[in-house]
Amino acid sequence: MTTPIRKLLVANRGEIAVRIIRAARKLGIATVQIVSEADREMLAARMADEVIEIGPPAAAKSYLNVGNVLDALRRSGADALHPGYGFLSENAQFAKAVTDMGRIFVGPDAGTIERMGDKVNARQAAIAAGVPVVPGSEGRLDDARAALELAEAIGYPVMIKAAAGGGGRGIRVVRSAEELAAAVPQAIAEATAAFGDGGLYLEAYIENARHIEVQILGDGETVVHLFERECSLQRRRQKVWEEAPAAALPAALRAELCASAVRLARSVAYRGAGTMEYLYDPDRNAFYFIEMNTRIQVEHPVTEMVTGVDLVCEMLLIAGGRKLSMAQEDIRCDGHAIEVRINAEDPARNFFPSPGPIDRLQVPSGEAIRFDTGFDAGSRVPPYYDSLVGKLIVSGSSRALAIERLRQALEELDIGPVATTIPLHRALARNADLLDGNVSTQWLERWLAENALSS
Amino acid sequence: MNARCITVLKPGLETTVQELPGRIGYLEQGFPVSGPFDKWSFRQANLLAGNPRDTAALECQFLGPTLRFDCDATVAVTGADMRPKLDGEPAAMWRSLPVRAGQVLELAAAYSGARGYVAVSGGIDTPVVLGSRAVFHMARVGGQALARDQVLPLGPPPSGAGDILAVPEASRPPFSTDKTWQIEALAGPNDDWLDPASVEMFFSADWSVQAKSNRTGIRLSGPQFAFAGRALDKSSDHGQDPSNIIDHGYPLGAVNLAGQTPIILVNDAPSTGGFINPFTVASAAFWKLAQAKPGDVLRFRRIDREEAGRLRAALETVTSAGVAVRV
Amino acid sequence: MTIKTVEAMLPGVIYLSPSPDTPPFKAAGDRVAAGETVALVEVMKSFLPVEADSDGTFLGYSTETGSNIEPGEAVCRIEVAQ
Amino acid sequence: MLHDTLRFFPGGDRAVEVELGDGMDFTLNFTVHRLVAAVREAGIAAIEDIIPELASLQINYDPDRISYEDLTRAIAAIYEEMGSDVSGSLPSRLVTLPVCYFDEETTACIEDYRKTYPDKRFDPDLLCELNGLADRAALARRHSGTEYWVAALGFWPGLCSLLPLRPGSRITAPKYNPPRTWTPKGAVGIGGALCCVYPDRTPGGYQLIGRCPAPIYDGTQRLPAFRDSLALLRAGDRVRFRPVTAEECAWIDAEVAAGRYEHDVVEYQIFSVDRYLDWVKAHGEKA
Repeated sequence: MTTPIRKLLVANRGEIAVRIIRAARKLGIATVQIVSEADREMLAARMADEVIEIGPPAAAKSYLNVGNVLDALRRSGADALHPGYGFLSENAQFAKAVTDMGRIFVGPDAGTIERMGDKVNARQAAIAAGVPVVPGSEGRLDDARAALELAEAIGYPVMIKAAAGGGGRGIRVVRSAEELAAAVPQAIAEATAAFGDGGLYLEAYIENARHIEVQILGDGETVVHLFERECSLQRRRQKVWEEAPAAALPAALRAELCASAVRLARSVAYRGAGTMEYLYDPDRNAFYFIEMNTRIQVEHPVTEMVTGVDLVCEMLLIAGGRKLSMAQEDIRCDGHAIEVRINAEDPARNFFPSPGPIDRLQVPSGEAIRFDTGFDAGSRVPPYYDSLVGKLIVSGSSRALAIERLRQALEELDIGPVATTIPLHRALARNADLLDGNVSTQWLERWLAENALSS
Repeated sequence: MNARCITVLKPGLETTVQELPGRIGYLEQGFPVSGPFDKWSFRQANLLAGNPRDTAALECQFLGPTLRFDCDATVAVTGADMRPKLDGEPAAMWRSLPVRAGQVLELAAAYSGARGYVAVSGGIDTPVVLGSRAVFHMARVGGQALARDQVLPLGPPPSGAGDILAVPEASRPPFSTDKTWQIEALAGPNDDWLDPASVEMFFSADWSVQAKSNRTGIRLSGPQFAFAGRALDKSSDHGQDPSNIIDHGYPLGAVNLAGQTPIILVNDAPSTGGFINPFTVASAAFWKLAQAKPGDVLRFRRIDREEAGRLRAALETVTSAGVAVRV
Repeated sequence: MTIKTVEAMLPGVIYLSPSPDTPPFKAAGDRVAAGETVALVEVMKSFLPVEADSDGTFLGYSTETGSNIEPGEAVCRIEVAQ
Repeated sequence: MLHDTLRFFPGGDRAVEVELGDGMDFTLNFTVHRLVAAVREAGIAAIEDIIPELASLQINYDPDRISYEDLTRAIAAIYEEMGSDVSGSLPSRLVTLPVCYFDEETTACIEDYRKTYPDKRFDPDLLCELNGLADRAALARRHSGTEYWVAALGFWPGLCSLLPLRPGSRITAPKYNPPRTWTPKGAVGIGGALCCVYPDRTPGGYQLIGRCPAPIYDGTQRLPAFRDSLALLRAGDRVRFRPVTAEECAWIDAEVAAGRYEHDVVEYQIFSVDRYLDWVKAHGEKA
């Protein structure tokens, strides 16, 4: 396979930088790694063909500093830039600045990032493409009668929240018309006192929500899906454990879910790798689109494990102008894969970030085991960035076998003296609810509240 | 049986006893109203401790105190997150905490917000001065800020105390997460002393809270004001500066303009003086001023009296007894 | 050798010298003792000390005098001999 | 100068400023106090606090019991009924305060300020020059030769604004710029055309001429004069200053410290503005 890209600037750090460099090498592309002062010695910097330092440790002054990154791109002579995830990966102005310089931004164009990166716009696009969204009020509700009528139409339980609030503020769940009649005046008072605006939104409350997302690839004309992942195990909205495919999804619904993601991506002529995130409501047996990510995701390896497709290579090929090399019917989902995130956080101390030295890094090896990391023995986890040390990914012909393999691999995995979340994953891999696939997005926080972990 | 009291092991930063409605009826002799700065958090703390909502309790500022309970009691901590610990173990905020004699409640520095409240069943029973237990620390009216080893007497426990209650998150005051606060304010009494463009400017600019702010005033940094003819051409009795006016009463919440520095006059502010007050913060928005930290940005939203009334009614609802639910 | 960061406890305005016309509390290379004042935070017209929590060698300030600071933000770095 | 009608300026949702006129003179302030007395008399339950000031008053009210519109209508009606011609009488206590002119403590305070601001003229000298007085003795005579009207209290607990009642007794002075960081408790000062006694050790801006050893503020309510409040004076009282020697001043200090001092207060006097204005006319001057 060939691509017109000759030299690629890696505008990220840690494990995803390593992952991008590996994909670039496979395609014969030279690499330039940008580093902050704190990252001079990181693994990706040692692997890349060239290194450019772009500023002090603080991300705002280095990896998030648009001027410095663009300056590095200019100096490097690279003809393309891969933004990875996080940092500037979903910054539409940045993507535009890269293309304005005549370079390739590995991802969708700025217009698509802007449109699909905005939750409200993305929701509108989904509705237009016939993709279901969480049913709720279209605009503000200012009185109890309108709320009652709508709740009857949606079905209980429903959730009411302040129009002016944000971040989960002012949300209450009601299960009957009587409860709703009592709750609405109280919620209006709370919203008025808190925000000076008593307007409310009402929407279906999904009691046992599961987070399911669909991986898609598009070349601007054709769009394919690479099936779904489930990422219901979350702590403070951070995914902790991810699987492909989703264990609890009925087959008929899976086909419809994946088709809806393709439909939505096609409606915006999507180009690149992307992810449609959904909530699955097992009680209503329905799925609802919530948002789209216009970039590679941390958990992409589980999809790679079950489909055999190298997503980062595909991104680079599409960015280079190639059409998709595969048709939907070529893509198969075989077996089951699980990824767990190993973070430098101490689960015994309420996940306190614990940056520090990595003297020991023993990684299990073998068929169907993969460990993606940006560190090796002798490195330090710096305190300035996210705490991801590495991702352990295993697969098996069935979910049960994958879990069994994960359990063994976690026993062999040894990282220290820095504190990590390995003990959490060892405990989870033995948990009955998890083995039964009996979880929701609320499950992990509840479990953590009830179970003390020791490191 | 121990006396019902609390011993102050560490006083914190100007921790005071406050009570509602404050010192009413003495403004004409120069005594400020005082009382809790964030009434929302204060009342919810009392409800959780099983008290009537206006009972005397402690207001902590930026750095909380360490207190030893010399009797069994029900305690509640609300307001700024000072990460309370009971005998070294993290203790929950916004819910009733039963404590036993000898236990120690420790509050640290405020991570979110600026003012925390500690209510104890029975209330703090310091002497009433001019009708209130509220402390005006600067003039030592009603006592002064807590001191190490001070013993605070408690009132008799309320009947029916002992329920474990919590305030659901939706009913708590929402603290800014992006360092900006929307503050509802009304024009007047002296907006006619400013150039009309400066009146508009006040409601559109970003105003940053200075570190010199305290319970007497929230000092703001921001753009400059231009004055109206009335301020520039006046009798010498008013004083020389355009912002000078013949001494007059200062409304609570007034945005007082001394030269070019706006100071929002809050609970312990002077009752009168010789500077103009072009704007006044709505009474139901005071709690936000209490929780704004140095460097935070205030944006003022212009409202009328009718809307100020709706805000008061809403605040009344979220600080009424029904808001604390049994756990 | 480990490098320790001294963090602000309180929000406010940070001052790196005892008064406007005196030099900063510490300069790079100075010895620092645990409990020593390395900066002041102004809040509510009070000036509260920021104290070093261990003995060591002062490396430098991480903030500028007169700027706003939040609890948990870095004030300075100290190299601690173990 | 009185306005033709009252002017109302809302101060947020719980206060209203009622402006009667523009200027700083006795007749205007007397009308303010008559209106305050009449409003009190009317017994409007929703009123929580009234602050009489020089040319205006502020009313704090409970807006959930009375609307701004109803309140201002009621105040206007009371004013209408009262009539704006300056006549009538008010109960007014006469309080005599000892003052030790040019005492050590205030002198030390001025010197302390002059260490930082050496150009600051010594306060009594500045006052003599600005008011055409030959020497300090003349300044003390002018200051103590009149009764003062307690026009308002505010800014700090017990801090009073005193207007001289005797024509020709006016002493005027600019305020400190910048203000002092401290002032001795009991210091007597002049600023603009007003006189004040500092109730406590506070910052301040008036020019200092002496010290009053009899407290006008008692945070502990120890002395008998403070039975009802921590502050001695109320608006509408009258004050007279009695010069005392340093020796007598020290004796009063000791009596105060021992908790024995009894203030010289004549209760239940009635101040008749008609008779006062006649008296002023007889002195050939306008009040």
